Amino acid sequence: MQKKINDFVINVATVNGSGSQSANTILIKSLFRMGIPVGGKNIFPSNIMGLPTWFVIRANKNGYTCMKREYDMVVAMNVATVLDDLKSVNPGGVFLYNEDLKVEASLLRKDTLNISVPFRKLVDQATDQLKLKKLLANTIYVGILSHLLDIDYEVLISVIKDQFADKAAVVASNLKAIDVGRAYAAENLTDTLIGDFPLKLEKMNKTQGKILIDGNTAAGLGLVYGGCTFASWYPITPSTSLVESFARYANRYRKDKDGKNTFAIIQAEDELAAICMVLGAGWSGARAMTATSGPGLSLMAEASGLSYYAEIPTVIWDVQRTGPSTGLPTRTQQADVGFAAHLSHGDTEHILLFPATPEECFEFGQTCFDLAEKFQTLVIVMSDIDLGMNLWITDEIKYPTKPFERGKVLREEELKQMPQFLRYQDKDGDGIPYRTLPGTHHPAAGFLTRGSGHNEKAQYTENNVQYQTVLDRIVKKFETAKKHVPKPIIETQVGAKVGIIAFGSTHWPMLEARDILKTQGLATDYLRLRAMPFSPEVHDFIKSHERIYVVEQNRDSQMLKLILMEYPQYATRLISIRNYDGLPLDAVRISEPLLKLEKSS
Amino acid sequence: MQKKINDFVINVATVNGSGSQSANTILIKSLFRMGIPVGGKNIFPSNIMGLPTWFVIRANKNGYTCMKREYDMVVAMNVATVLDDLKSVNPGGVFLYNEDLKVEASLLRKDTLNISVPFRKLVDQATDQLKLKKLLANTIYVGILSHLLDIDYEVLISVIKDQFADKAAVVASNLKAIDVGRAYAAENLTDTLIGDFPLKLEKMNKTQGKILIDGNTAAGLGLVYGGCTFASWYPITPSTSLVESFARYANRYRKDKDGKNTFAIIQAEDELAAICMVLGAGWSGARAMTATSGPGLSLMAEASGLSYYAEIPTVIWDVQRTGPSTGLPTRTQQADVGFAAHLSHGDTEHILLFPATPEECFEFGQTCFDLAEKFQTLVIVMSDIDLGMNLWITDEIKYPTKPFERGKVLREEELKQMPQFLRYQDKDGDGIPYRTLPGTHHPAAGFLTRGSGHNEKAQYTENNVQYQTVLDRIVKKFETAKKHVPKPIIETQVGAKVGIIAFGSTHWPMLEARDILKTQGLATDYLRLRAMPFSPEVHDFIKSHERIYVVEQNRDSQMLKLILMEYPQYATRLISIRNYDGLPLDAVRISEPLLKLEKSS
Amino acid sequence: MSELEAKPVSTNNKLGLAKSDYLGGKSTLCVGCGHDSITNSIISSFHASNISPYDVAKMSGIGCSSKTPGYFLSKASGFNSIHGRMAPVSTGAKVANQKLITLGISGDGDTASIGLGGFVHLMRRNVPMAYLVANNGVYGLTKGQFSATSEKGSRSKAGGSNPFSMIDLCSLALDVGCTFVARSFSGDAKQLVPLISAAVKHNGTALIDIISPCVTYNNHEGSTKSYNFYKDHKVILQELGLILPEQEILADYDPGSTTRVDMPDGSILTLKKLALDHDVTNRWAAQQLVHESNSRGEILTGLLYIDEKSQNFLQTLDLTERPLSELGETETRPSAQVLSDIFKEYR
Amino acid sequence: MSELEAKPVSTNNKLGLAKSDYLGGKSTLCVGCGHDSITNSIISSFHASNISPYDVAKMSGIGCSSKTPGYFLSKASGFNSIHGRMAPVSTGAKVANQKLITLGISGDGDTASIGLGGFVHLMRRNVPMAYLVANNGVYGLTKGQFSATSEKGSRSKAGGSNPFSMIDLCSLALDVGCTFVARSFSGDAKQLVPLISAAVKHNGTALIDIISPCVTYNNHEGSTKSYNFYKDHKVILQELGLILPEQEILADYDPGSTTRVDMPDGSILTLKKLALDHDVTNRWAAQQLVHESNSRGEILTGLLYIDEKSQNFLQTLDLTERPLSELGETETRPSAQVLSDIFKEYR
Ligand SMILES: Cc1ncc(C[n+]2csc(CCOP(=O)(O)OP(=O)(O)O)c2C)c(N)n1
Ligand SMILES: Cc1ncc(C[n+]2csc(CCOP(=O)(O)OP(=O)(O)O)c2C)c(N)n1
Ligand code: SF4
Ligand code: SF4
Ligand SMILES: [Mg+2]
Ligand SMILES: [Mg+2]
Repeated sequence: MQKKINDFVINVATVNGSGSQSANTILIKSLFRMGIPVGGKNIFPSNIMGLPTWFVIRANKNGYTCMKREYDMVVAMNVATVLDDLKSVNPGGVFLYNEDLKVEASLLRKDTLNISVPFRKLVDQATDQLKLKKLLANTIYVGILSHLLDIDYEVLISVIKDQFADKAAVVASNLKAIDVGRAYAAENLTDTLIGDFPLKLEKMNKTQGKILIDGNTAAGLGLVYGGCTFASWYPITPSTSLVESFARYANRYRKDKDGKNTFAIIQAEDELAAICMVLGAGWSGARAMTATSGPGLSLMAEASGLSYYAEIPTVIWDVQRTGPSTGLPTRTQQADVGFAAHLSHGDTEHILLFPATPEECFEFGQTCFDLAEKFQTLVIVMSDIDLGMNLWITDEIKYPTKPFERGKVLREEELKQMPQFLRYQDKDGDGIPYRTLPGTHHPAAGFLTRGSGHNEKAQYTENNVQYQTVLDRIVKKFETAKKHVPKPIIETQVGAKVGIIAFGSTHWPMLEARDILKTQGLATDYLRLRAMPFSPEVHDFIKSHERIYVVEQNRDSQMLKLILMEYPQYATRLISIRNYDGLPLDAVRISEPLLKLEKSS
Repeated sequence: MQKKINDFVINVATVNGSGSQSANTILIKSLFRMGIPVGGKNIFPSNIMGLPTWFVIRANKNGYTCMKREYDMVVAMNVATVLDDLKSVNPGGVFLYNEDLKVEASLLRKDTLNISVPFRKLVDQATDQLKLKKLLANTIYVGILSHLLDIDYEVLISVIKDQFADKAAVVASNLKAIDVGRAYAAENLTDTLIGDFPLKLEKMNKTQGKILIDGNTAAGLGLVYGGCTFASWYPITPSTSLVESFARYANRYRKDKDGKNTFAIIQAEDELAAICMVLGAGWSGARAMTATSGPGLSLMAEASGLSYYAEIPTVIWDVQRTGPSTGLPTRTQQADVGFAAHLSHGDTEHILLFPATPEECFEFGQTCFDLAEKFQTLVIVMSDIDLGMNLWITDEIKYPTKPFERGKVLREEELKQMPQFLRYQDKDGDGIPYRTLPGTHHPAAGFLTRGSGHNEKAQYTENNVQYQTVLDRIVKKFETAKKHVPKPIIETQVGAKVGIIAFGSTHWPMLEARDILKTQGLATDYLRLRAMPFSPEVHDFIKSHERIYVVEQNRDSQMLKLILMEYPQYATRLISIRNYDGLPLDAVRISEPLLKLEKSS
Repeated sequence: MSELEAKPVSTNNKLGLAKSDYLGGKSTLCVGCGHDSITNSIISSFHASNISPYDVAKMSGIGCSSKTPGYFLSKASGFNSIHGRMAPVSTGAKVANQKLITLGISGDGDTASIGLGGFVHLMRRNVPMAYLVANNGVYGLTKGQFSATSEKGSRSKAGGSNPFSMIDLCSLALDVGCTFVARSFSGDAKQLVPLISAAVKHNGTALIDIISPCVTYNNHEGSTKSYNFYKDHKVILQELGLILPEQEILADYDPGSTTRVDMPDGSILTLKKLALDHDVTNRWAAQQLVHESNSRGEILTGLLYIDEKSQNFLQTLDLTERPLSELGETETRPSAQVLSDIFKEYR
Repeated sequence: MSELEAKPVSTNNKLGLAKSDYLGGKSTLCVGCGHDSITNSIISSFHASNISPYDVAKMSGIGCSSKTPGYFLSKASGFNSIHGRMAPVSTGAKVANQKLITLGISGDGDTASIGLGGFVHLMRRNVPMAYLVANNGVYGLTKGQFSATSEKGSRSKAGGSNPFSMIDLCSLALDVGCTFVARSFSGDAKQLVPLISAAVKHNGTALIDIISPCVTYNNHEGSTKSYNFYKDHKVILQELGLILPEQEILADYDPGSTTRVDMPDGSILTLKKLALDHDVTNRWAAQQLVHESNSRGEILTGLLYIDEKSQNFLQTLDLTERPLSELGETETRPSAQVLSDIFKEYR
């Protein structure tokens, strides 16, 4: 049998709280350091200890590292899911399971290579310390896999040493466990004893200049470099790790010469407070943000309208999870986009950004403030769990050199030159008014910001004409914004008549799906949305394709509808492809329905 | 000069808190009792005392009683707005102003009949009591108008007596003031002295079998008759008077034989609590509602998603005001519809009802619960200030005889007959599951309601297939709902190629606008939406017209977009007409743009 | 749960139900989590109090603590609502069906941060329900951030020190008019079981602030909500007993050292003085006691305050006897005559 | 406003500003509304304290009370935000620019109902700002519903009686760690002006709960927040004085009857005993005092508690000296080297 080399998927099924995460990180990092493109999906429960969790590692020499739901190998360590896990193995794949789970032999499949490992015994060899046993069982499967798959031993050791950098004892016990696993495998899991092992890794050089990082970590770093000085948030999965990343790096690298902080991070009492603190800080002139997920976004609705109407720079990072309501807090979806676009009662509109890669998460860490301050409005960055919390290979991020855009802020000096200052006037014809910050020492600077009706002078009004003048100007401001938000990225193929629009974490399976489609003879052009309001390029793309597939991760075709509202003239060209079951999107869930729809079109 | 008889608009400009409201009510009621179709618009400030307020009375023999912004007469009692008020009079109209405002004669218009009245002097004649003086100034202008316009004296007296029913002293002082006004007018405001007075009222019989009522009062009554047993709300203009109406009538007519209440009304600590109380009560099985306006609706977003996903009967009455944010709390708009339709993060959808008349406000007082309980979901009734707080002529409401629909609730007896009960299963193929209420004495009855992932058995799940099964069934439920929500009302004209869609308070100016259009040679068909999701009739209407004008009171064409999302195939037929300056919509703001658009089409 | 499962459940209560009839699903909390002990005490209390699970509404918000309604009384209905909203959801549920015996369990994050407004206003209204807070000083489910009930200066697992004033739920409850205020410890079933039983019988809102250690995020040295800290700093105010109406007055009830409180259903709550003299009917004395005890670094547990004479929310609302949820056209729709009378006003 | 406009504004303060430089727009509140008197006292205080209006941030929520920032210090910036959110908006504004002298004015509805959570957590954090509540016991702007600060049993204009426990903002503030707690009356400028001045100087959150009658909805017989009720039930705790750093110690300062509190800017707050002995540095004594006084049916006004030694929120955050709002690339963007160092972790 031909072995699959550098092209397979392993799913490790464990119990959460058992410490498997660090073992899985060792596995995936080892592959990365071997130069093999790799991706990791952490399918974890909304719970602290005892519920099923899976870690899916995909090695792919061609660089397809997104989700793939067909597993070439399953490592089954969880008695609660072992039978389902068994079913999830590809025919011809490997089912390696813990002997202690006592899977009845009769239940084992004929079309898989079944490997039973006596973990308890092996753990006893690896350590005497009771409290380490559970943990080291995980390291032992790493050892076994490293042997079976041919993970470079040097690399593996280096990863373990780096992982537990300061703790020599931990390194030692893990190395011991690795060796126990490897020794067991070498002795008992040879091809002669168990049959041909079908998977194999080989060193490559495809990860040079790259890093393996999740979107939330990159976003936190991006905020550090993007000049974020104020973050207020209420803990909620999966946004917490974004703020934690900002906190970690800010605490290290954002001290002034006296060791004082050039940032503030506030754990608010709820999301209503979190967004209101950001509004206050934005009003004072800081680059301020909050991070949240669905339920928190809902709670921010009222204040979002205030940001829009009083024109206060505000930033929300919404790391989307599966809704509605509490939903599946640890599963992914892109189902807040419709709600976010017009968050709040009344006529409102917000700038949305859609990062698709950790690199873009980093970049948008500055872009979000540049846009919020330039347009004096709310910017919502729409990430999701797949992007935010899973490990992605990304080019090492370039050092940002773009200066901050702080928008039209009038200081004392400028005010002195001006005959008058009207806070909500369209002075420049671009719909963007000027603002002053509190604390400005000039008689014209002060005004009372409010969410109630106001005229161009920022005075309270109930007058219908004055009210409408301000509201209409804001429309103009958003027209201007179309030309300044990040443009979509368009990739074409020769002869393509079909266009595809997608955004966010859908990007990665899309790359693979388009290659599949091409193999099947279907050339496609691809527009990746990066922002709303849509830039003119989106229009041109739709105009120039007969059929447009809008691929997204929600039930109700939310993005398709947003596109429809902007370009009703092309309504009949738009076709929806969706996945919304909470698992990260994979390529076949795009290519198969698309091909089917193409055939019937 | 020909007098305008039973067809003119009077605007009374006063200061709020001065007690003009009761004077204006006397005026409008008198016209009503004279059998003349009449409508009243209270354009009041978001303030308790001292800001400008206007009351616009329109008498129209043809029954057009909606807003008209061209005033045939202005009564100017407010020094702050007197010059603007002067501008607002139609050429040839009457400008009656308080002499004490000291309007410079040079500022008076040549093309209006200007009448100056020495109110202070007259008040002194009417009363010695200092604290009555301010109030009675208003009654005096009623007296003057009654003479000038020929208001039936008997009728006027009867109205005043009814208005101050229990208070003989108040009746007396008001009658005195009326007489002072009438006497002054009779003596000083004769045609010979001031010139031809151009307006005149004559008795008709067009208000028989009708009542004059605002939508909020009718809604409160409708809730009483609709079986509402639970109302929880947080005060907010303009929803407060709706709850007050419910409270007033419930306290009178909803006592059991021991004088105990068959209802509960709770002033909540905020809107988050209000909606959550309703959810709790709906879960327990009560017909429960809350009322609010824009900012409150925003605060209800999170819980709305819980209602949707956990499938709990819930009702919100959203009396819309001008947004965004705090906006103009006492001005009207229909700008929450887009937000309300998919309120909450994640994939959600709600049933919306759009009452257009006080009669319908009453009717929907039952319909909202029938639908909420039948479909186990959130129903949002979208009223607005114009409908809710202004006075409308409406047919006397028929006594409701339709039984309450309580939906698929399983009691102990039914459970006994069933092999099993699965809370979230589609047993009947209509997408509507069965529910039990807490307190049901049967072993199968109990389950844990939750907004987190659940399977058909109502068990917690993170399983992608089980999760999606439930979410997809809800889509089916809403498909079923399309056939059960109130159907649109369609009015056709011979030869019409143009269709118009509108909803809510837009209905009244629409009637007038269509007549104007017809006079101008344009026949139109008209569909008045009464609910979302849209029933099949909406589709058929759109399909059968070349151009569809969607008329609504918001900036962003929100309803047009909702229609677009449902029927993208007709995208290019939909044309938007909007008014959103906060004032009640009038006919010419529909007919003029429509004609213009027709000409260019 | 394992503890319970191990015990032979032999004795049936007055309803003929075994303790096993009060169990719930298997807990998915961490092994050793204080919340599981609260679950056990709830089971014991409801069994001992002869309450039919069918009559119970189990309410919660979101958090590890709010998951517990899944782990007891599986025959009862429950509502695991949204974060911080247990109080209003429960208010609605109870008012709509006053017959429901309403037991709420919330976390310190759920109650003292996002849910603070609802919590306070529930107590102001005196909605009849038992409100249990499983107080671990952290947000367990979101992995261990400090909550507002953490003491100033207490240490996080990562080593940080909490710089903010603590919200003492008992003191706060006393301040805003709560009519039953107690503190307990999740592991002290002897105290907790009668407290829960009394709370459920109480004529209004009954708060029990239960210190309930989070073994995963807040059970370390420097935490003031750990098992060890409790052990070293506990002061138990009274020995509690609950005598059901059908039971004989127990022999060892000594009026000298023991106070009795008559509960609305005829039960008697007995309080045998242990640590200190304290009059449980004196609200402000109770509040001072809490402050003093806190300032000595103690964890004072027991019944702090009780008032069985106050007017509860259902009484305030003056509700008809049948649950509102059961009212139909007959009870709620006034006559046609009434309607036409009403319209006279509008002509 | 009319009162002020009538007075000749002659004396300039240290900044050379006349009192008229501290005026705002014309009030649109009801004639006689207590809130307008608060406005006047704010104007007097800021003028007397030599604060430049340019340095001030005027914060509020929504309500009649929250409109007042429009009526004073029109040269200052202000933020009339949304209902119940003054506390978090102010927190953000102050943290982002610590140089702003932050004065918040809210209503009892704004603070004790919808804004309760934010109010409590602001005090827990000890955000430096003066937090004034214009407390009239009703929702003025929505036409007179009871608020949560209404006394149990107090009567509405329509005749109803409030059945719910009152939230006493001072007692609550003391309970959750507020470091400056005072009660006053809108009409008592003599007390209110120095209190506001001290609150603004205070090293943390300073609450002043100001009874401020609503003449339109809560000034009738049976109201406990009316002008008459105040007049008949007032007890004034101290006579307050504020000595600015540059002023001489006043001659009549008698250490026997007068306590002094040193404010962070070198000013001295003097408290001359009037009604009772009270140690303003004893938190729990202050709380008891409030309870006792309440139970006697009094309205006790004065400074109840002050602590100038606590750590405020800016100190907790350990902020750089320049306002965060002023930091640009130079101050916030770490080097390229740092970035590539960081990435080592991710390989
Ligand atoms: C609106 C909203 N915000 C945030 C969250 C995330 N969240 C879930 S549980 C929790 C805190 C739980 O803390 P606590 O109530 O103390 O319960 P514990 O887990 O400690 O028992 C938070 C913040 C949420 N579910 N909903
Ligand atoms: C979210 C929201 N809910 C309700 C309202 C309506 N509202 C405006 S002011 C107010 C209460 C004001 O009471 P208070 O704070 O005591 O101020 P007062 O008018 O008495 O000075 C309410 C409920 C609102 N503006 N926003
Ligand atoms: S994380 Fe803490 S609170 Fe949550 S289950 Fe584990 S021990 Fe309990
Ligand atoms: S209603 Fe009351 S609070 Fe509002 S302005 Fe008038 S007196 Fe003041
Ligand atoms: Mg907790
Ligand atoms: Mg108030």
